[in-house]
This record gives sequence, structure tokens and C-alpha cells, in this order.
Amino acid sequence: MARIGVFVCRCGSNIGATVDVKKVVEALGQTPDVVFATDYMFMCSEPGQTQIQAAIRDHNLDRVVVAACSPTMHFRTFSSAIQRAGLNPYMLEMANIREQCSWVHPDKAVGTPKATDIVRMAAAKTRWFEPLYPHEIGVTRRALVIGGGVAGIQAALDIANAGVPVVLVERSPSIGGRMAQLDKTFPTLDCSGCILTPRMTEVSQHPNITLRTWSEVATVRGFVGNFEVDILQKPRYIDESKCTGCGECLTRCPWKGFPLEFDEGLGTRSAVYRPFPQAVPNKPVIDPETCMALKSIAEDADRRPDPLTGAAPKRKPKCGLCQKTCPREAVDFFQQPKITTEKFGAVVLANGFRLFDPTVYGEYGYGRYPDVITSIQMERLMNAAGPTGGEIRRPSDGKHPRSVVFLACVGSRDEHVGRPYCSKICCMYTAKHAIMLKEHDPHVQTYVFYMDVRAGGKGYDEFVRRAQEEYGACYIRGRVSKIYPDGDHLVVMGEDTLMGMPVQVEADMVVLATGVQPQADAGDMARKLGISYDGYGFINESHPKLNPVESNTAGIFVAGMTIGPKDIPESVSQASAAAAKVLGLLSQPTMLGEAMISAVSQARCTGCFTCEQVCPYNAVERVTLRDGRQVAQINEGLCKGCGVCATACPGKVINLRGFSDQALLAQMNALFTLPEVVAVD
Amino acid sequence: MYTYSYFPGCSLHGTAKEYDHSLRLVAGKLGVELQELEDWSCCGATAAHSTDELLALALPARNLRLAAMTGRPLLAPCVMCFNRMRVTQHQLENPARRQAVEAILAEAAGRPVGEPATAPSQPPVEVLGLLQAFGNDEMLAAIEAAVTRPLKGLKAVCYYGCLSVRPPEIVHPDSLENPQVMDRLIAKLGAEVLDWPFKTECCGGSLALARIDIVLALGRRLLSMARSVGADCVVTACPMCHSNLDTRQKQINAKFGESFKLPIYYVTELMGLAFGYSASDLWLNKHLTA
Amino acid sequence: MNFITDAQLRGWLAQLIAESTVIAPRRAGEDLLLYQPVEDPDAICYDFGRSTVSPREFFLPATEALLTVERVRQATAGDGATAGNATVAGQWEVKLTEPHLQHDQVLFAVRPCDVHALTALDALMLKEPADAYYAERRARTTLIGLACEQMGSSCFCTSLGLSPDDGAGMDVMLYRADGGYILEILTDKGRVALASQAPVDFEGSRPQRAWPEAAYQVPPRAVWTDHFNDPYWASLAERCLSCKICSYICPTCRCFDVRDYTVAQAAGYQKIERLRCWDSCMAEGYRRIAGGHNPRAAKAQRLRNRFYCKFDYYPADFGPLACVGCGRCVDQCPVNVDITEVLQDVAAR
Amino acid sequence: MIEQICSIAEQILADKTVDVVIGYEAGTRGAVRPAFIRSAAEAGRLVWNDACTHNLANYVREKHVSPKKGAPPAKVGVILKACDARALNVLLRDNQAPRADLYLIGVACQGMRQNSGFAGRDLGDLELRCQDCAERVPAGCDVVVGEAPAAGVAPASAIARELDRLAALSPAERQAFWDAEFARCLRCYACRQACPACYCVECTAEQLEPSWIGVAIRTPEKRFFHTMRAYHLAGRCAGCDECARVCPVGVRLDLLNAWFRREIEGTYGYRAGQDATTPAPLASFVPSESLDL
Amino acid sequence: MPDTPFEPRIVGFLCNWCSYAGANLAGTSRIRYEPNIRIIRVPCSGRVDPLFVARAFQEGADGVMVLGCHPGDCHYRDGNYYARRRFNLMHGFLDFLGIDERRLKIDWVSAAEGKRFAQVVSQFTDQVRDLGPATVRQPAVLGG
Repeated sequence: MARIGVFVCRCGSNIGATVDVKKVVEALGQTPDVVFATDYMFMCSEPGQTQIQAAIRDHNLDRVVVAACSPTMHFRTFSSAIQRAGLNPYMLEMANIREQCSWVHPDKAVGTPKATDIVRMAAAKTRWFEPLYPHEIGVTRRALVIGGGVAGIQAALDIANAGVPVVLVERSPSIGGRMAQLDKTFPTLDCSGCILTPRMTEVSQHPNITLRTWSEVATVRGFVGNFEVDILQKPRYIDESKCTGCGECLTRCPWKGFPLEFDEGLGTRSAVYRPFPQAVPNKPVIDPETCMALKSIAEDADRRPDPLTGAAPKRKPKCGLCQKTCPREAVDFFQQPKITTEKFGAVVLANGFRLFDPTVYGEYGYGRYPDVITSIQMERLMNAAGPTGGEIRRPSDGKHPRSVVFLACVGSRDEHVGRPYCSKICCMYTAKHAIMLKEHDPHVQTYVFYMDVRAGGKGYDEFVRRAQEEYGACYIRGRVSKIYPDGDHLVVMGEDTLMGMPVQVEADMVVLATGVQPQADAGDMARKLGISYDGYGFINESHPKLNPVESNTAGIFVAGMTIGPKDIPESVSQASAAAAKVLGLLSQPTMLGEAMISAVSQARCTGCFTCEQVCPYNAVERVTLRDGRQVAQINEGLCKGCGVCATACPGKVINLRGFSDQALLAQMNALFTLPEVVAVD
Repeated sequence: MYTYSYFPGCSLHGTAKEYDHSLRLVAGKLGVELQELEDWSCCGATAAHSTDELLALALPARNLRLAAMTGRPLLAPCVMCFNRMRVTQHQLENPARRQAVEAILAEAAGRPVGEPATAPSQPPVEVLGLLQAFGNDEMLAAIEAAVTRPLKGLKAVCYYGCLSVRPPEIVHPDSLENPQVMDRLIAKLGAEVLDWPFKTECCGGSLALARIDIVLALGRRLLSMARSVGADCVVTACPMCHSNLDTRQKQINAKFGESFKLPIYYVTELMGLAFGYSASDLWLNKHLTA
Repeated sequence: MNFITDAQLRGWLAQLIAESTVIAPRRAGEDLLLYQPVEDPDAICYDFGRSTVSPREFFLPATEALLTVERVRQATAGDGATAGNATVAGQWEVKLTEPHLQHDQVLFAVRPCDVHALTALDALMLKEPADAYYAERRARTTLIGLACEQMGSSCFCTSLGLSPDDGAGMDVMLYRADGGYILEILTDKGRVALASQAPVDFEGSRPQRAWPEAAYQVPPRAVWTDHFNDPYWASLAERCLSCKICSYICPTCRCFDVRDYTVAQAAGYQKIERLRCWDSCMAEGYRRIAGGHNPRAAKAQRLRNRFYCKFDYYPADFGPLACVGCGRCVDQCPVNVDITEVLQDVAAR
Repeated sequence: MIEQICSIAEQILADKTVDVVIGYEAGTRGAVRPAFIRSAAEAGRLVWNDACTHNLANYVREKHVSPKKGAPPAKVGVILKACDARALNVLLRDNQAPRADLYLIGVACQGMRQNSGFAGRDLGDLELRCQDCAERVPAGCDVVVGEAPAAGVAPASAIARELDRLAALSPAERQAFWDAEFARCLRCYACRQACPACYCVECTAEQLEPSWIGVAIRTPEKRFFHTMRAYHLAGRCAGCDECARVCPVGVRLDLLNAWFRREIEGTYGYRAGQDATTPAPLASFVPSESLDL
Repeated sequence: MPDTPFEPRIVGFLCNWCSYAGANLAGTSRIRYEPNIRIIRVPCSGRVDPLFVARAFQEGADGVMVLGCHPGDCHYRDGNYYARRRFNLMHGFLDFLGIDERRLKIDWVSAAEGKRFAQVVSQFTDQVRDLGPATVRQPAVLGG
């Protein structure tokens, strides 16, 4: 006979106001197997927990129901409380009478009976609880950082400096990310490159960091402490081990004039190229799309080694100048993609963001009018290492613009383009652009069309004021309805909502402050890692306030823009936070696994292995019993406790601990056996 | 090739007779059969839709029902009619609104209220504007083939105006800001189509009579842009745009000391010309600016 | 001897139906005849050989609550009171109820073999200590027999020394005759049941029929004992499905399973039922005992037990054979395990 | 035909390909019943006619669920009709019998008659499943005896029509129909015992933990038992309809299973027992498929 | 019993990561909805055995909801895909057994859709209220 104790929390007035807690307690006190029921103002408080522990001792309880908030909120709190009182931590059930009752049903007459049901159902469920004991899992003391932007770099360095080996995977040819493209950073205006490049070099030289650029995470298997990751190394066509980065090949390559990604199409590159001068590793890549040699090889089998015999190609590739010039013979046209599998204990996801594509705003004419550019292009124009050597020349005719119009919130705070959120950084970098333009050329007049100026942050609002007051940026509150060319300039038609009238500004150049959005493949990456993400593709933190850098999958942490819009200092601090979490996890040789996982009753298993078929984690193993029967067995390390197997098992011989058929049935029965009886004489 | 129920609307029987005429000519040439919708009535543009919502829906709804009964797609060359029809179809997806309108129609038709005007099973009529009907690849091919007198050397800008592209989620233009369908069509006629930024700018629309000053200002803006890109003419599919640009040109010149002499053509008129019909056939003399 | 016309019989049944639960044969589908409570005399089927399922269920129901336990918590009781704001569970008042038959029963048009079966069951069920539930049903049921007019293809009651028109054990016996039935009142219970009726006296005796000779002999117990370990049983059992059809339709099988269930629960209230349900020695779990050991795990052991129970153990322990030759199991076995074949085989070995 | 069957049986017994051949023999009172032939000499006992309705795949399983400790599993030859062969495929797919230990003798079938397999009953029309059968020749057997009927038999869809009839009723009417069916049920489990796909070590209906159903033999329990069993067989029932045949009180169990078969074939294009490899439809999915309720 | 207006009894099986979280969000956002639903938390919609639902109806539920993550977003990768198939079938089968299919609702509610959760629940509750009490009601000794 179970001895259940029920503890109903009033949560101040959160529950007390809309649920007659006394009545609930009384009803539960009357419920079979419930030997003790009480209520308290704040169960989660110290005295609340002490009360529970006292009751466990005094009434010799073996199961506890806490009727309060959602288990996602306080299950841990109470389960450790009952554990301290000597109960198995899993002999606890939380009845969620706050989020799912008192907060949504303001009427006591409704809330009270519903709460009573919820608690009774919980009590009935606990009857079928059994003590659970999480098993120990070994932990691989090695971390994977995905993304070589400033966040990834920071996380990698922090972890590595603590003595833990790190592999940093970056899909582009160099680390540095968006920050490397920037000219200056707000509000201090210190040079982005100058502060980032030393960190990049540090990464490349750090004994504990293995840098894997031009690589991607292909698949992720395993579980916290024991991840197994396939990393795909894309062919660089240049042997990194031989290449010294001398750059001879670059000067010789005859295939020039292709848009350089790093310069956002404003600059050009040759077929063999280095994304930017300070790239890390400072080694070129050959682009198979544009390289004559590689194209000739792709088209002509005779230029490839025999796939079967491996015999040398019958004909040479076309061109091949780089190969000829390379003093170290590092050029290898036949490099193949490689997949290597490595083990990690923890993962930090910092795969960054993508800028909004403004072409959907036809009225701005981006893509039609060369002098309408995006702010990241502006960064490149301003950057001394950029396509114009830091001179502000407009794309169309290379003239120095005299009048420049900035449009804020392009792809931010706009339902119509599916981006209702604020990108957070645009107000600031636009102010920065306004200031820098003036710095470059005092004759420039800048205009900024904005919705609101959002400059929360240390020295931020002052910065925007400076842009207006010291650098004469003309801020116009309103949206732009149309941009069209008139002669050699652009006409920007908009509305000044403060003046309440339409305005027209003649501009030599228009800069669109494009908003922030998740990487195009953010969803795929999240699915690879088995973590959840929101409607836009930003990763969901496991708790927005209390676990801001944890994903909802143990062992996988997140930092930077991949969670949502934020500026550099925020990204960096998140990276360090994630690093700290990783180090905490990897500080122990072993850790406790999940306890609420599946178990097979092998005596009754028919060995049909439907479970094996459905298990998303390959957690089902085949074992042969002494009597020769082959039956299923659950790998406790791999099982994540989804219960799909328990449901699929034709013989119902798989039990999902904590959610057994029995427990769930009892929980349901409790509801229906309830209102049957009115009174018995 | 195609057979459409044809909804001329008031304009094509009045101020835009030439549009109607040229359309019938070129349609015939292209083997497109137009069967004027039996007993059609006002589409509810301007006057109605700026005064009474239900009326604005009931009027086109009636025509839509008539069209539904023919089982043929409905061609409404006047962009205003086209727009009203499409908008109404959209609005009537709301059951409450639908009922209200049905009630009115039922009354008008002397039928018991509540009885659905069109059997619910009946698929909604496909409503096409001129550009939808003649802008598809198949028609473009036919048009190209029908050209006997290419409009070589004619520099044209295509003026779509507002209603043929707005609201985009209802009329589904190929592009809200930079539509191409008319450009492609005119190009097939051998004319040189110039890109210009005012394809979908405002002509003053129904302010034509109420606020002439605005209409003149907007008209001037459009015409000067057309001129500055070097256009010989402006092509449109909208009687409202046409009258605002054509009939008002003198006044614009007078008011702003301009000297515009830009003919405003209906798409179908240029088609007609290219197909070898002579200007008089097309009643080009109906234009004030020629 | 009396005679009752069809019309009279109808009237009589109508009256019986008014006074008690009348259970009679009804067509429940093609080649499906079941004894069921009837509301309307015309629903009764007279033209049948033998019911698909034996009427035993009206004496040993497939499921009956032997006992109902209600636990009621006195909310106000001192020790149930609230100490501070804490409610401490207190005493439960327990209330027991035993079920009783709502109305007297009349089992109409029951065949002699099925009543022989009841007599056989009595030997066990009414033997002290008697099974109160069975006893009550027996006592409160009037048996109105209907003599067979011929034997079914699988009937072999005559081989067991019984006769298809034997009124033994009946309260009233009916024999088909032109325009009605010859009626024989055999007990006071029968007389009471007929009280309101005035059947015409009937001179002469009930129709005498010559029934076929016994086709099979039941081997004496000694033979059974000898063949207990005969491989015959294993080979016989190979095709057996271990379904329980034979024992569930059998008029003499009586094995059951008793379990307690909570059937209702509420604040301060809990209702538990002790259920007795049919079970069968054909079922694999039937003999499984605590700890999982199963002395009759093998199909062959179980099948063998069926015949030993009928022809060896039961007569030994209680006297009568536990088979009345109704032949139901012969007809219903989906894999043709034929009890008469078994009798011959055993005898032949 | 029977000669062929006998000679095959004789041969595979003689050359020890198998230890036993499971086929059909003549029983008492004109019944046909499963036979277990262990020596070439006995092979003559085998019969083949339109009363060989039993699904012998059911017996194959028993040999394998729990072999005696140490003892090698018996090699079994078994005679299968098309429907039986499908049932066997399900068993193979579900790991319930090693193909290596089986020798499958397929028999092209002209359809079986109602009342088959019971003593002293006259054979009736073709069984419903046979009226509906479009596949007369068993697939995946080691040897097949006989040919498909010359003209492809046009399925009568007798069961399908009944499904449609029920589908046309109101939910309440359907419930009434099933309550009446289940009321008759004796819960004797003959349906389960006769079912090749019911190979659980312990039936969920009898398990103590989790205890899904009490032992009571009352309509609610019976209703749930049949609901459970039907779902349990969804995608695994190959349609031999033994359950319906053996039911002593004629509960229309064939309809329950037929409903699932039709639905699954219609929605997921899967036919239970179509082969021995395709995973069960409820143990697989297509990410893009829709939830069409 | 006094004849109070019929209030349906509705059981809701909610997956822990999306729908249950969605229900919590509805709570934290104080979005009111029909109170009839009684929520049973399961780790994944893939854990919900269609037989729980069949059972719920026999026990006396007037309606049953099964809510999980949107397809593709299952916390356990595939769980809801299996749920989708199982209920696609069970939905029709229960109807075949006489349980009006409008009494069973399968839907996907994400952790971010608190508002939607409230709407789905309220709409379904109204629907079932209109249908009236379920007739399958056969409270049974079903063990457990």
C-alpha cells in the first residue's frame, strides 16, 4: 500500500487566488493511499521544502505529490528535496495547477475542481512509481565548437586555455566570421580587424585547438559526454600541410574578376584566392566553379586518374599555372572531400547569422540600382583592406557620394517579410556609418530614415546623439516608400511622421540597414544536433532566463547570433558562458545519465525488434538469452526516453520508466473513477 | 484558343470605347472568343467602394454569379473592374460577409434569403485582367506570330498603375514594384520597351474630378519621368490611368509650363497597330493627345 | 401426464416472463443458437438440436461479483480531522455486500444432457461446503425440459448411459406432440410453476423412441491411468490451438479465476469487486503459480488434462462423469479434436 | 495435385530436408484437420481439397518461440496457401521463425469453403476471404504446386461491401452493431490462438503488468480486448481470417482486421506479408506524409 | 444528479517539449481557455499509445486530444512521425467502432504557440460540447 503525501502550493496568490487550496487539500486527504495532505504559501521556499521533508519522516511517506507550478520549473527543486529526506528522487510527481489551471481559469468554481482532478491524477500516477537510479556515463574530455566567428573563437579559446582540447569547425576558408568584415565597432570605434585578428592567430597557434576550416559538421551521433561527430573536410585543392601562404599562386592565376564573397561582391578575386589578407589559416582555396584546371578535370575523364586502377591521368588539366608556380607543390587538383569521425564530450554551436536579403523590398530597388547597397557592403567600402582601399566610392561610377541616405529596419520589425523582430544592431551600426562617413569626407550629408532608435547599452545612446549632433546626421522618423533613379542620383521618397508630411531626398547612394536572420541551414544544423529552434530558425535556449546558453539537449551549448540578434560584446560573453558550461561538464570523468528511459522485460520479449526499427537513437541492442531466444535490450547511454519503442512494442513488454503504461493508465483512471460516486450511505 | 465571358464595364462602353474596340479586334485576330456577359451591371468601382462596403461587394458579386453560371473564366480588361472582382472574391471567403451579400443578392433577385446564390460546389469564377489573359507564354507566342507590322523604333514605357498590382496578395502580380508582364508583351510587338521607375506610381486615380490639382501634379511627375527616360509613348491597361494622363496633358502643360506631347496607348491599341490594323480602325482619334 | 396446447404454452410463458427471468433458446445467427433471457414468447426457438453454448452460464456466470467492498472515509472522524492546515488520513469504514439473484429464473426448453450436466456439477458445487452462489441459482431456477426428437450428428449421450428424452433432474418435462406438448410435472417446483395453468389431463404415456445403441465405450479409469504417459497425447495435441472453446461451451466445465479490482474511487470512497470469471485448463497461464512455475506448460499436458478431468479425476472425486455426450466440443473444435475419437483411441491402445 | 504434394513431402522427409511436414489430413465426421507428418511413410495421409482452410503458418511459430534448451530448432516443411504465405512473411519479418529452418510448400488455391475444418458440418459457399481473394498463388515458397486459375478470379469484395455498409451507418449505429457482436464473445481467445500474428509470449490481455484489461468477461472488457487486438494486428494481419472462422459465436472479427488492411493499403500502399522485409507500416514513416483526419 | 448543462470530459495527451510547454506558455501569458481538458504529460507524442485513447473513451471521455511537436520539430527527432501514422489509423478505426471521429483531435502545437494551444483546446471543447456526451461509455474493469 503506497503512502502518498500531497503538498499543495498557493504560490502566493498565483494559485491561491483562483483555486480554493483548502478544498483541494481536503479532497486529497480523502483519497485512497494519500496519508498526508497539506498546503503552504510557497512550497519551493526553504520552509516549504523543510515541511515536505518533515512530513516524509513523520508520516513515513514513500511517494510525494507537489501541486504547484510546471515540473519544467521546479521538478529538480523538489526531487532533490525529497532525496535529502531519504526518498528516491523519482518518487515525486508534480501536479501543474498553476500554468495549466490557476493562471488560465480565473473562476474559483472552475479552478478548484480542476485542480483537484489534476492532483488526484498525479497521486494515482505515483502509485506506480518505482525508485529509479540513473546510470553513470563516461565523459570524453574534448569539446567541439561549431562556427569560427567571434563567438566560436572566444568559446574555443576559453575552453582551450582551461586545458581541454577543442576542435573548431568553420565552413568558410577562414575563421573570423562577420566581425572580420567590419571596419570599426560601435560605440568605441576601435578597428574591428585590429582587435579580432590577434585572437584569430591565437586560435591557429593554440596547442589545444585543432582548427578545421573549409569543413562542415556532417552528422552527430551519441549523447551528452559521448558525442560522435562526422566532420566533412571540403577539398581546398591546396595541401595545407605544404602551403606556406606565400601567395605566389594568387599572383599567377589568370582567371580573375570573380566577385569576392568576403567583399560582398564589391571586390573581385581570382579562381585561386584567399578570402582576405589576414585570413586564418592564411592559405588559399581554389574555387572549382571558376578554376579552368578543375573545370577541365571535371568535364574530361581523361584528365582524371583511373577510378579503378588509380593510374595517372592520360591528359594534363588545362591551365595549371598555379600548380606550376607553387614552390612547395602544394596544389593538388585531385583532392577529395574527406570525412573524419571524432569523439566529443560537449558541443558549442556558434554558427552565427545571415543578413536579410533586401531584394524582396522591390520599392528600394536593391539589385536594380547599383548605388543602393547594404550596410555590410558599406563596411567593406569603408574598410582600408576593402575593395576601394577604404575610399568611399559608389559602385555605379566610383564617384564620392555627397549625400547618403540610410534606411533602418530593412528586414526588421516587419510582419510582411516574416521578420517582426528587432535586429538590435542596425540602429547602432547605422549611427556608426553616419559618423564614419563624415570622418572620411566632411562634405557628406547623411540622412537616416528610422522607425525608433534603439540604443540600449553602455554608451550607445550617447553614440547615436553624437552622430546627430556632432556629425550632423539628419534623422527622419518614417519609412521609405520608394527609391528611383533620376539622372545620376537616386530619389528617396518617404514620410516624415514627426512633421506628418511626405519627404523626398536626393541621394548619391542609399544604404539599407539589413536585419539579422538565422543561417539558411540553421534548421538542418539544429536537427543534426537534435536541438529545438523557433519559427525563424533561431535556437531555443533551454530556459530563456536561467539557461540562456544551454540548448534543450544535454551537452549542447549555444552562443551568439544563432540564438537571436545581439552585438559583439553580448556574443562574446555568451561564448565565455558556454565555455564555462562546457568546462563544468567536462570537469568530471563520469556523469549521471537519464533515469527515465526504457527497459525491456526480456522474459516476455518475442524478439520482433519493432523497437529497433522505430528507435530514433539506435538504442536497441540484440542479445541472446541462455534458452537461445534473441531479445531486445536498451542501451541506457543512448536511450533518451522518448518512449516510442514502448508504444510500438506489440507485446507491451517495454516499460518507459516514469511513464509506464500502468502509471499513465492510473493517471487517466483517476479522472474517470472520480465523479461516479455521489454519496454512499 | 480561349473563350471568355467578357466584362467591359462602364469605361469600355464610354470613355474607353477605343480600348473595347481594339480589344475585340486583336482578340478576334488571336482567336480569343469574347462573349459579353449577359445582363452585366456596375462593378462597384470608385463611387460604390468608397461609400458602402456591402454595396461595393454586392455589385461585383452579382456579376461574378452571372459569370459563374456561364462556367467560363471572366475577362475584365478594365483594371478597376478586374480589381473589384478579385477583391470581392477574396472578401467573400469570410462566411459572415458572404451571408450578408448573399442576402442582398437574394433580395435583389427576389429569391428567398439564405439560399446560396451559386451552388457551393460551384468553383469560383476565374477572373482575368487583360494582362493575365494575354500575358502568358502561350499568348505571347501567338501575339508574336500575329505581328505583321513590327513597331520598330517605338520607345515605350509600360505604366501598370496601382490596381493591376495591388493588393498583391489578391491580384498576384509577377512583381509588386517592377512588374514585367506588359513589358514582355509590348516587346513582342517589336517596340523598344524602356525601364522606368514609375511603373506602379499613382496617377491620381479617382481624385480625377475631386482634386484636379493633385492629379495634374502626379500626371506631370509621371510624364516627365517618361520623357526623361526617352519614351515616345506610355502604354497602359487602365482606363483611369489613361484618362488621367491623356485627357489632362493639356492642362498639365498649361499649369506647369510644360510641353508634353506623349501619346498614351492601351496595350490592345499597340497590338492592333502591330497586327496591321490602321490607326483609324482603332479609333486612335478618340485620344486627346496624339 | 398432461397436455398443453401451443396457445396455452404461449400464455404460460407470458406469465412466467412476467413473474421471473425466463431463459430460453434463441437464434442468434445462422447455426448459432444461444440460451438468452426472453421478453417475448415468440422469440423462443423450438426447432433446434442443441445450443451452441451450454446454459451453464446461468448457474456459473462467465463473470460474477462474489463480493463488493466499499471503503468509506468518515470525513469528520476525529483522526481524519485537519491538524493545523495538514489533513492526515484517518479511518476507513468498510462495507461488504454479497450479490443475490434479482428474480427467480426459469430455464425453458433445456435439453436433458444439459440438465444431466447440472446434476453432475451439483456433485461438486453443492457438496459441503456448498458454493453459495451456485446453490442459490440452482435453488431459484425452475428447469423446464424439452425432450430431443433425434440425436445430432455428434451427440453421444447414449454412449454415456443417458437418454435424449430423459426427464431426470427436470422440474417439468415437455415432449413434442401434435398441436402442443405432452407435459410431465416432475417436482413441486414444477407444480408451482404451473400453478396458474390448467393443462388438460392426458391419458397415455409420453412418446417412446428407440435411440441408437451406445456407439462408444468410456474406458474404465484403470485404462486412463495406464495411458497417462502415452505419447498419444503429444501427437493429439500437436494440432490443438489451446483455445478454450471446448471448455467454454462445455456444460460441465467449471474452472474459474477469482480476482479483486478497484472499480470506482473518489474522495473518501473506494469500491472494490471480487470477480469470479470463467477460466480453462486449456489456457497456458491456468496452472502457472507464484514464481512463474507452470506444471502444465506444455499444450499436450493441458489437452490431456481435459480428458482425464472428465473421465478419470472427476468421477473419482465426485462420482459422475464430467461429460454428458452433448458433442458440443466435437462440433466446435476448429481443428477437429474429437472427444469420441479420443475415447476410441484410448480404448484401442 | 495431392500426388505432387505427397511426393514432395515424402522426398523432403526422406532426404532429411525437414523433420516434419505440416499439412492436412482427413479427420472425423468429414472434417479436414492439420496433420504433422514425421516420416516419408506417413506422407500418404496428406490430403488437399477445398476444406484445407487452416492457416498452418500458425504452427510454424510454436516450433521456434522457445526451443528446448540446447536442442536445435526442428526443420519444418509446411503447406501454405497464398494467404498463409503472407502470414508467414509477417512472421519472418518479425523474426519469429528462421527461414533457413523452413521448407515452404506453396499450393495454388481455388478458394476454401465455409464450415471447413469442423466436424459434421456441410461445406458452404467460398469463404468470404476467398471470394475476395485476388492472389491465388503463394509467393516466396520453396516449391509451388498447381497453377493459378486460368482466368484471373475477379474479387467479389464481399468483405469490402460489408465495410462500406457499416461506414454508411451513423457512429451510434456502428457502436450498436459492435456492442451486439462483442456481447456474444465468450472471451475464449480462440481468435488469438488461431492467429499466426498473435505470437506474443504473453498476451497483453492477460499480462499483470502492465495490466490493460481485467479478467472479467463482460462487454466492456471484450470491447477493449477486440479493439486492442485489432490495433495490435494493424499492418500485421495478412487476412487468413482464421479468427473469424474459429470464433464459436461468430463475431465478425474479419471486419475489424479488414478495416485496417484496407486503410493501410489505401494510405500507405502496404500489404501485410507482401514480402518478408518491408518494415511494418506502424514502425515506419515518410516525413512528408500528411495527417489527413 | 441535477441536470446541469453538459460539460464534456476531455483528456489531453501533451508531449513534454512542445505542446506541454505551449500549454505552460498559455499559462504564463494568462490566456484563458475552456477548462474541460485534463492534461496528461508524456515525453513525446510517440509515447501516446492509441490504446490509451481507446481506453479513455471506454472509461468515459467525451473527447480526447493528442498534441505533439510540429512534424520535423520532434524533440526526439521522429516520435511525432510515428504518432502521426498511429493516429491517422486509430482515428478512423475508433470511428469504425462507433466513436464519432470528431471526438478525437490530433494536432501539433509548438512551445511558442501558447495562444494557438488555447484556441485549439477551446475550439475542440466547443465541438465536443455540441456533440453531447459520448455513448461508448463503458466503465470497465480494465485492470490497472
